[in-house]
Amino acid sequence: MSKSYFDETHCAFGHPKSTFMQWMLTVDHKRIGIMYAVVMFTFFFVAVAAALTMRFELFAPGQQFIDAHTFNQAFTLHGVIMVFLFIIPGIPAVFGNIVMPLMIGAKDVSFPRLNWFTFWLYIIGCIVALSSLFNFNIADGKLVFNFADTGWTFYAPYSLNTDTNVVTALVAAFILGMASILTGLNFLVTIHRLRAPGMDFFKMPLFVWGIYATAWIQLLATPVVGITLILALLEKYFGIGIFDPSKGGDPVLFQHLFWIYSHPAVYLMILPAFGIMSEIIPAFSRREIFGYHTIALSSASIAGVGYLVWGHHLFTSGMSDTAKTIFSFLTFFVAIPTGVKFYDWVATMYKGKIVLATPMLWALGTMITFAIGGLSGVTIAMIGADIHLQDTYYTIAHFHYAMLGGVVFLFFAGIHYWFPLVFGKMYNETRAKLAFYILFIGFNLLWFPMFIAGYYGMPRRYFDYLPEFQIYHQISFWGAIIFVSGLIFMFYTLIQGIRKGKPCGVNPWNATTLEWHLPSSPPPLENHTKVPYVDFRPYEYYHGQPVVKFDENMKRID
Amino acid sequence: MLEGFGSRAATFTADIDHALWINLVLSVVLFLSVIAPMLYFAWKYRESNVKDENIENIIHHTGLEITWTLIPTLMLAVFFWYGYTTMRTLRTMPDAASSITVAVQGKKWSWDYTYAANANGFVHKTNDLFVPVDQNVILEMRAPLNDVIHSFFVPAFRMKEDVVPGRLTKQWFNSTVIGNYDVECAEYCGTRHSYMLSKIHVIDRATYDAWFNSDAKAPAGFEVKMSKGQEVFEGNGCNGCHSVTTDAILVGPSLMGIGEKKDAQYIKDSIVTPDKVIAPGFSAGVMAPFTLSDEDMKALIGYLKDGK
Amino acid sequence: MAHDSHEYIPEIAVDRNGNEHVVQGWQGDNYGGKLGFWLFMLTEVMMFGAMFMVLTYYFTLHHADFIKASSELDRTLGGINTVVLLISALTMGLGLLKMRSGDVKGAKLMIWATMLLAVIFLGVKALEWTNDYKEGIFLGLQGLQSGNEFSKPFGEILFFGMYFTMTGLHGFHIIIGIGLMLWLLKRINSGKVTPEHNILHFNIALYWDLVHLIWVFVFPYFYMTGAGAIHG
Amino acid sequence: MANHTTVDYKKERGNYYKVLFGLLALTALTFIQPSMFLTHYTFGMQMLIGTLKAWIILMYYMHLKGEVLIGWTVVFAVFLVLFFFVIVMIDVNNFQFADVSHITSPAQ
Ligand code: HEA
Ligand code: HEA
Ligand code: HEC
Ligand code: CUA
Ligand SMILES: [Cu+2]
Repeated sequence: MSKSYFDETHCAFGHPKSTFMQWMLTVDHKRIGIMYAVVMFTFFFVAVAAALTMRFELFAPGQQFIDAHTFNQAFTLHGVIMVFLFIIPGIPAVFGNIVMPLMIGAKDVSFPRLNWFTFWLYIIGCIVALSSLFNFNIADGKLVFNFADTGWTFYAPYSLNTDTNVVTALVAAFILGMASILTGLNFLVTIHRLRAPGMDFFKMPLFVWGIYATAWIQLLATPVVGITLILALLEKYFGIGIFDPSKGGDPVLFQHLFWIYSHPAVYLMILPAFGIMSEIIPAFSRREIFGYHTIALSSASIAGVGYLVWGHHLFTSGMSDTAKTIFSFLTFFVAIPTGVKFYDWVATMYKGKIVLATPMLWALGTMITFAIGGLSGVTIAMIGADIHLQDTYYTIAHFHYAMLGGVVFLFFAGIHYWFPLVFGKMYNETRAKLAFYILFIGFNLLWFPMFIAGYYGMPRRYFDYLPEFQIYHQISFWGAIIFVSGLIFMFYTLIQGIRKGKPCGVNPWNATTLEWHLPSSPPPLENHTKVPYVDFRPYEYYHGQPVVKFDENMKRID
Repeated sequence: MLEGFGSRAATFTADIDHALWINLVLSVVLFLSVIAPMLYFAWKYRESNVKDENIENIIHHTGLEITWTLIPTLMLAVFFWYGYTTMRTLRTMPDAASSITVAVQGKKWSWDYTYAANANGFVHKTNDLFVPVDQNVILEMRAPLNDVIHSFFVPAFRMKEDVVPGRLTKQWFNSTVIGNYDVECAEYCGTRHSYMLSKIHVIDRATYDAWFNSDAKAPAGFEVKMSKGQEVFEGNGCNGCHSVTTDAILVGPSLMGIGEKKDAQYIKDSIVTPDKVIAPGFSAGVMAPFTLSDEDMKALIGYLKDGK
Repeated sequence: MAHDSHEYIPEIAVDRNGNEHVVQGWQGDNYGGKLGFWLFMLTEVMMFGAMFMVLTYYFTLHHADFIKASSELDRTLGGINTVVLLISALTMGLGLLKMRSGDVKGAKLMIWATMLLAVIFLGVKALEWTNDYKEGIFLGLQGLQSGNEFSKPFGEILFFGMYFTMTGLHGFHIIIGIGLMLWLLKRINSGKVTPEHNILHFNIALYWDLVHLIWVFVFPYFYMTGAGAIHG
Repeated sequence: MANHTTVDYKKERGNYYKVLFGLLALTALTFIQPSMFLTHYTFGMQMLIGTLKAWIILMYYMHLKGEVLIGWTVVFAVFLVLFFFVIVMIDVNNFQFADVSHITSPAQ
């Protein structure tokens, strides 16, 4: 291949000699993806720590070891980090970056330097978020913990009244939102422009479909929350009045604006995760996926309908009953395409050859947990039921089943699936499977009791609770302990895999999609040696073996 | 379980439980329709059980696809219908003429209730809600303009609605079972959100009428001996932020022994214009100014000074 | 985008029948650059769309107040600004035409003209806000505060709250536009933007049209809604 | 529409002036409408004229004419905003207890 800009320096600018600077300035999509993973993972543990703090505090009624105000800051910190720093960038930023271009046979994303910029914008957002943790008191030179105590939803007027660092948190969320928009923009253009010749939309792997649908949400929903945060800041500093009831402002309007983004955001989290599921199920059933078109189009319709249902978070907010009815009605329409996906996945297993490797275990486990999460979502989409369950632990259980049991579990599935691709090595499968079982048991023990507690009337964001609810909190507590142990074990196994894992070749799973047809593993700088011509479906198997094969110049040889 | 949770205390409680029950049964069916075949296939087609030649690449089956789109859709229609009808029941206010209407105020961090004037023109103000059994009750809920959103949640009745500054929101109920029911604040409202509790006491008609037409503080059987000062203190929700009996800091400083440290004028100023002098370690703007009648103020200061 | 010194040579993919297909690389993908910029502009549409939604929310609640408040705005100055922006969109467009037809010098002239008009727009805006301030209409002044003797009705407070927010943010976009044009001139001078490689110029022209487009709705919504009120 | 092909400046310029003229005419219409016609529907008329202007700008100044992909993305975004509008307007038009809420009837 001829020399290109990319060979000389794959950095945003300059020709740095040191490896460190080469990483910091890199525009290579794979490296950027890995850096996202490292940063997210670090924050993620901060949020886990906050979660554990809450579980310890809630072990018994009354105050244990932190006070109410700190508790409120803890769940805000937990929610903000989990949502804005971890799960929203999450799968798109990590796997969207690392594997999406590989899957479509591209050399990089459309705007590599924008990608670099976006990553650093994300870092700036993280730093601003961190800076909102503390107040520096000049008088006595002390750092005071003063993180926002509003909950991740920042509802006005509370967020405008509290004297914690809400402003910095809002700015951080805004910057992170910008990063998310730019990621989506970059991916949209990449998917439209850089697909290998011959690969039309219905020859793309389903993960790419997931990323594509997600990118539209990132692009078109995030600006709404951006402007909402700006309006909140203007309200706070200039008193424009629109959220201030004493000037005629309506606090419910804030909730509309917030959820116009934040509801689509939950599909932004789950769609790429579903994409991972759609990759893993056929690969480990050793057969072609059932209903490719319906899965692809259901991603698009979940994204589309998902824009129109935000009001199900406002069923008890004082919103009009007419609007409640419309929103409830529309909400159910999201469940239908999701159901179609689930049935398609199960049908894919029919008459296949099910290899229960670690990624497949995670995928099947997630089918169970996300089905519970999704079906409980359907429960609270019933208005009458939600009037009772809104803002109780039932909701908390619902969304942890969906986000942790759906998105994060599939993230883990993806980590185990693409681990050999990224590192060229394999982790210890026995241990990884053990970690799965520990996590799966811990998870259900941690969250299932909350459905019951919620039904019995345990409100969320409660520092203290009536003694009737103690038993549920205690079961949860032990679940959390098991869960976090499993988590540590899993990461230990993975890190051992990076350090000491056995080399495993380029396609250890016998998978079909293009990212498994690289010349080497870890993948070289400019990905495939040559761009292949794609006139085949993404999951073609024959008698359990991938149909499509390439030689070292990416010429078909089957 | 909270007191009275299982007694289906309000007229609509059973409807909502019924809706949830239907939802649960159908959800289990839907859950199994996915998970049962999944587990079965994972076992039946396990690696060691399948020869490569026997793998079949079935990628399409119109009949099945229509089935698993239509049947769940029908079930969802059922869910919607039950959600919608229960919502109508909860949200259709009964005829005001045949109901008791109580004004509810939710503020950081207490609930208070104001009744319509009785025959003598006396207006009851309470911190617990007393209502007669088998009676439609309408709650007209407000929050002060400079306050935040709260939510009036009665788990035993399965009802909840936010209390929004600047808006008026309403709820209604009709309890058929005598008892005491917990009220919780379900919308996050700050530090003492989890202590923003109250009770609904459903009592028999005669006791209620006797109380309502009197100027007694509470119906027979619910009297609490309280000095006038303590009443003012708790009636205004001061106890939401200040403890007088312990040195705990709730939101504001503990007021235990404040009488020895400060004079009456200071205390009065701290109540009428709290932001004038800020107690060290606290910030302005948290405590809102209170306007009290002279008589109440005197009683309150007396209470803070010597606990009576 | 790529340094121009490393010209990108497109790859060729060969299918099974030996036919050759040109591969689209990320380098020098003009259409991709344009698509990307359009997508970016859609985010602006969503932002202003959300603000218009807020505005309409309160318009519905306070119809009469909004019309009254609107009739208090200075329609002449607003109208002048509308025409100024209109002409600036023309100069911007002509600039791009000149660039594409090879007349770099003419293009630069047109960009300067556009910038001049942008500054005039801001000047008029500043004048207008000053007048508002003198009449007691400004964020933070008593009229837009609640609970005092000068307080305006809710509808007017909210109208003006959004008026300053939206025209302010629009003005902010104008300022950014000026910055972008300065940068563009620099790129033209250093030969990075040429009649052949004009995607930057093209996108900035698009941006300017978008800023104009937003004004096309901001103007009638705020200034003209109450126009009939005077004539009955 | 590839934008690196050279263009005939003189020819294209004519179009730009035509568009400018149309926009100016519509602006004039904006000003006379409130006192001339359909005066009871000023707001609606103004928005209609605005939409017309926006259409012209999009099609000619922003070269959307003939752009299939970009055109559809724009349509999609605009529809989305319109959907938000419709739903939120349904809500606010059914504002509950408006006659006794402070923000809608301040006397309360
Ligand atoms: C990844 C995140 C995620 C996902 C995917 C979902 C998915 C869904 N959510 Fe959830 N939700 C959240 C995250 C998520 N949610 C969060 C974070 C909150 C709370 C935020 C806060 O207040 O802090 C929330 C809150 C929330 C509420 C408001 C609760 C309240 O505050 O009172 C509602 C109400 O309707 C709801 C509904 C739904 C529905 C109907 C789905 C559907 O998309 C689910 C579809 C899935 C299935 C149906 C299961 C799988 C399908 C089958 C097994 C096939 C057969 C079944 C059928 C066809 C029915 N969610
Ligand atoms: C992604 C979202 C996410 C995740 C994973 C979690 C995980 C956990 N959460 Fe959750 N939680 C929220 C999002 C999430 N939470 C939100 C939005 C709220 C609402 C906040 C509010 O009210 O404002 C909430 C609220 C909330 C509450 C309720 C507080 C209250 O209302 O009083 C509690 C209580 O126990 C809790 C506990 C936990 C626990 C014990 C975990 C544990 O399971 C944590 C263990 C951690 C993991 C399982 C994650 C593992 C993932 C990785 C290690 C990533 C690796 C990354 C890379 C390799 C890149 N959370
Ligand atoms: C929203 C919470 C809140 C409520 C309700 C509240 N206070 Fe306070 N109060 C505070 C805070 C915070 C301070 C400390 C800041 C200050 O001095 O203003 C304070 C300070 C005080 C002080 C001064 C204490 C000192 O040591 O200087 C007194 C006295 C007091 N409050 C009395 C009352 C009374 C009486 C009521 C009820 C009528 C009341 N407060 C209601 C939060 C509250
Ligand atoms: Cu009041 Cu929570
Ligand atoms: Cu939602």
